[in-house]
Amino acid sequence: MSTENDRAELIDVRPEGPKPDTTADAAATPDKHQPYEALGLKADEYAKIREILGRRPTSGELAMYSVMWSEHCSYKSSKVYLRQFGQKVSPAMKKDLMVGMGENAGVVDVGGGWAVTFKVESHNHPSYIEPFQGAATGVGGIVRDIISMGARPVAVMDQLRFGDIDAPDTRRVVDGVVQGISFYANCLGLPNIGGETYFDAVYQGNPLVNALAVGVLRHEDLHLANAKGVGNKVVLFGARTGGDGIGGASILASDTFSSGGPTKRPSVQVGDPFAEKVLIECCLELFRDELVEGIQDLGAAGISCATSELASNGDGGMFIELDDVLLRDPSLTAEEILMSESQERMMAVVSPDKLDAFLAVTAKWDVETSVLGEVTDTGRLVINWHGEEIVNVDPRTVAVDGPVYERPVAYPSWIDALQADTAATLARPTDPEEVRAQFLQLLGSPNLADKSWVTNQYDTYVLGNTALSFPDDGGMVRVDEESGLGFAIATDANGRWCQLDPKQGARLALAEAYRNVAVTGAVPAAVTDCLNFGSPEDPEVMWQFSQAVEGLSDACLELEIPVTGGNVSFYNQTGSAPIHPTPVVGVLGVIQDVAKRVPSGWQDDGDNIYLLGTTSLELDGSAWAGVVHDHLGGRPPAVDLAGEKQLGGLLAAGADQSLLAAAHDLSDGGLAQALAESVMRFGVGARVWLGELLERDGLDLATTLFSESTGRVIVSVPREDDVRFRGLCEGRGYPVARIGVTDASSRSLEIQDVFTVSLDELRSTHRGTLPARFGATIPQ
Amino acid sequence: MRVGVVTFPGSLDDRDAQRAVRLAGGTPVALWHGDHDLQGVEAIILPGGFSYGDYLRAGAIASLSPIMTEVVDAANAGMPVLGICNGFQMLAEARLIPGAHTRNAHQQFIRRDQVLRVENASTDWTNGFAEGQEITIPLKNADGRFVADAETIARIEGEGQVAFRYVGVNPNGSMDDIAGVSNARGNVVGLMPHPEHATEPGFGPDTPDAMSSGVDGLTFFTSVIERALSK
Amino acid sequence: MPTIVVEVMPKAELLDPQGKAVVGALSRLGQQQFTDVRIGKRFELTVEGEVTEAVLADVRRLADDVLSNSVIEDVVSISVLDAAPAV
Amino acid sequence: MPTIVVEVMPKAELLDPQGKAVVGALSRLGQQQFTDVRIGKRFELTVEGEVTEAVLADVRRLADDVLSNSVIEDVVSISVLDAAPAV
Ligand SMILES: Nc1ncnc2c1ncn2[C@@H]1O[C@H](COP(=O)(O)OP(=O)(O)O)[C@@H](O)[C@H]1O
Ligand SMILES: [Mg+2]
Repeated sequence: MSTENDRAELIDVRPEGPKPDTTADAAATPDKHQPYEALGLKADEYAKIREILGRRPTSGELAMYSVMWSEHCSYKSSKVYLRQFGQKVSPAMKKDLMVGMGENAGVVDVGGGWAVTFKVESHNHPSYIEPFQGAATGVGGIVRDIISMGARPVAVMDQLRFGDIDAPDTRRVVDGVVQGISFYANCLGLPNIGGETYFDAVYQGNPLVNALAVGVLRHEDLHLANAKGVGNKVVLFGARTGGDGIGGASILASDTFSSGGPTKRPSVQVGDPFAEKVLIECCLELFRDELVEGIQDLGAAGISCATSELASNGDGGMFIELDDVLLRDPSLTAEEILMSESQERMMAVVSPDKLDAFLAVTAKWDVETSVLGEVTDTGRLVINWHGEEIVNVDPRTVAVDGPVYERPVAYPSWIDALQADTAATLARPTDPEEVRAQFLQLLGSPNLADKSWVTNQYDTYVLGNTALSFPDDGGMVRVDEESGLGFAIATDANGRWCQLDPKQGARLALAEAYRNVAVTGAVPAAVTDCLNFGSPEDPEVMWQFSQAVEGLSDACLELEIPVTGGNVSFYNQTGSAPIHPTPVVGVLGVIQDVAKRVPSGWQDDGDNIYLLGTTSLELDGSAWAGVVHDHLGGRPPAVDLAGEKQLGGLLAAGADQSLLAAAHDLSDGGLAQALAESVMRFGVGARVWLGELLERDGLDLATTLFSESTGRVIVSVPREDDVRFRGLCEGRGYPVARIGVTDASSRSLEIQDVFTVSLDELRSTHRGTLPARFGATIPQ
Repeated sequence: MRVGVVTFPGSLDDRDAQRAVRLAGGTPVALWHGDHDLQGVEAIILPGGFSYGDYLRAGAIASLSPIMTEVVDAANAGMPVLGICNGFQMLAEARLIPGAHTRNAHQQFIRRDQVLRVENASTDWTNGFAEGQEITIPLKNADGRFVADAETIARIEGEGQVAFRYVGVNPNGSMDDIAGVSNARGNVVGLMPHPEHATEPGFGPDTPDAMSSGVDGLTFFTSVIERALSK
Repeated sequence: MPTIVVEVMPKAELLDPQGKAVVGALSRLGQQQFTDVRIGKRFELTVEGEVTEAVLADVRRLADDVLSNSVIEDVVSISVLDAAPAV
Repeated sequence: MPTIVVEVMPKAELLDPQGKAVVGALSRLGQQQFTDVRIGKRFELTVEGEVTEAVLADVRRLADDVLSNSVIEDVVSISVLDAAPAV
């Protein structure tokens, strides 16, 4: 279950006026007109509800079905594809998986009795309407998923896509989103350990704000959210229920933007990170003292979702007295209470003999609590309001057995022409001066420029366990202070490549995230994803989606790392123009001792610099083609997953034997960008020669510098470890070439016979871009 | 030495402060904001975070907490008290040190490794430093701009109550580049940067020697412990 | 120079976490008579010259477009300072 | 239920960076007639029961001790809502 609700649309969900519409009324007035369309339900879906119930739904039931059967909650368009993640698994992939897909978040055994849970989720549409609150509540929602597994949240990440950096509205969105994430996560005391920031006009009216949270737990602390044990109490605790976000989940995620209409309730939600911080500590204490059977977070579809999901996952029945919900606004109707998406709420199932102890803990934390009802064995979810029955449904029909669609799929009419338009024929510079100019143009371009304008607003230090964060390739956190056991996470998605070929693009996203984890010294272990696409009702978008899922699931099988959970966000489009398919892929890796971590930049003088992997002419969809030629066409680079695995093994061994002083993967901007970033990381310069490479790979200078071939990493190796490192490479048969040596005193990047750029010029070019648009910040 | 670390609702760096006390050789004691009990500790740390969400004014609501009565009494009786970031804000709100904090001049939350100059190396929390020594301590705050009226500034400057000053960059617009302040007696010290984040090799700020190896913050905690032992 | 006061409050339907925290603090101080607190903003704009109808029209527009965020806030009052209630 | 409004402004001697940023934004929008903007807070306290002199006395004290910090702020007005100026 996720928390996105997607549109600014405001609706009045009081179809029946203040008097509740009871199940008796529903039986008595079978033909009464119901506004199912305004709630986002299609005629056949409404008919299906009537068939399930054997009568018309009450307005409360209609509210519940409409939110729970929305695209966002039911995954009705994506379900048939997402199954592949569960099907394409080998025994090796299941070995360390304690909880797989389908729960609030997947859980991975990382050894030593420890487990890690992580998940990425979208909050795209709300973040366009009200960037600060939208992004803030996005963080809040994903963190609650992590808590509900019994884990302590330990880090967050954010994956952001904005419109053109120079478009008039971009600053509003960037400012609000970054401050919202900063405010909420900093206030929760969670270090931000990495993310992505991209600008592209395709995201203009539809920015992507994805948030990832990670939690840590001992094996014995694992909890699943379900309502087992007849007679157990159902308890709502946390913030009071108010009129925010009503209708969000379904209306908002179901249809395209329509402007205006009379407004009754605002659909934005206001986050209160302080309340959530207290809720985290309170939940952890409840788990620790074994006072709960299970805890479910309230996100999209609020109480409708929590009650129906808890009941479905348990003994099948639940009775709720809705009058006992503590309200912020007493004028709310029953339907509004059922749909409200007020933040910072949780629902627990508590055994009656533990209720007093439970209430003592919530009182200690000043968390308001009310007992709503109990678990039954009737197989029905029954909800009363003012003494009358307003809901009586089989909870599985609400939460589990929603509609499933096989939407029409069509091969995009435009894609052959796009793929035929290769970047290989674009003019490539040969003159060293021109190469230098293009190198700097790329370095300062919005997507390759320094992101510290963003990341300086995020706390990385809190909790004292952050071993790596920006600008390194992956974030790394220590889990066990005794042994140094830790995890690393990186996320990636290249929308341009996915536009050219969504299947290959998804494979590439996985390969890059995998490599970004491997360069830190960690061993990749599991995957989460957030699939951001246009409208599923557009057959060409549906084709892109099907291709991406197929590509990602196949690639996970090849790399033997399971998808443990994720999120789908559809309807990311403005009018009929969808965004580039943007499947954000996050890879989690494990490292036995974070002391052996490898940073992305050069640290010491006189280390040898090696390039692992080979380069081919792969400029299609590259940053070079986009920035220098404003070109997008052709086919994305090839990806050799067996090779990536081999490379990952080599890096893990190199890190474990402490042979690597630095390792940085090559991605956007190719070798040139990676070299520049390695210099800038700690301010240690280098001399680099490319002659041997040009000859070996048979390429020209510009291609060698700017091509985005995969499977490549530059590493620096202390002289004294040189022989052992070369031996390691030979033993593993991975292509390697020595391309330079670090030179601390030079304070510059010298590419012999091509150009020299001083550290100062590199930094000023790289750092100036975002502050020039969004306001100066403190120099770093 | 038993050093109390008070946890308020919304405290975030309380565990880090406890770890720092341990690394310095002391015994951390967790204190709860709602109690009236200092559990016999010999020094107190008010840790960083966003107590009560920093709503109203940073540190304001926490400064009204039950335990603050005891903290104020203990401070006035000479017990060493260190307020870090949010704790600094609480000390100011509780009037244990002069001045107040407002929103950063540039309006944003900022995190950076900050160079500080030790201006007063005689307080309970700074006696392990040399006067004029430059140290690097992580800074992270949104409401870190230290302000006071001209008279107060003149007084604390004149009486050596400015404990730390920002060097190179003033990250929040604080008056006179003031990063940390003590009371007249020198047992109560507040500062915006976070010394507890520069106490463990591998998790501190970068130094010219190696990444994340900065441990300049450890001296705050050893200062108070060693002075207590030498008494 | 004259001062125009613009007052902006969070929308009544939306959660006001700040206000909530203050109600809690007041009640812990024994002040239970306050059932709700909401915290908004007060802008004081100093105007060069006279406060004409045109200036007021400008302020009304700016109050909606710049000083407040209509998604989450309402402009509750615009007044010229002299007309403000006394302390 | 009656509402008491407490208004707090940053002290005039202190720089108000947020206000300064708004002056800048207004002037970029071509609104140069505003020479200064200062941003303070407006508290709306909902009171259970009648607003007696005793309640007002409580509010005055809380305004000074809790709702504002006299090092940086002044309480500029306390009023009962009905007496507030109209929009
Ligand atoms: N929005 C963000 N939040 C946190 N970290 C970010 C964000 N955007 C970029 N970063 C960090 O900045 C660094 C550079 O980003 P990027 O060039 O996209 O990395 P890569 O090419 O390795 O995927 C990385 O450490 C990344 O985690
Ligand atoms: Mg990378």
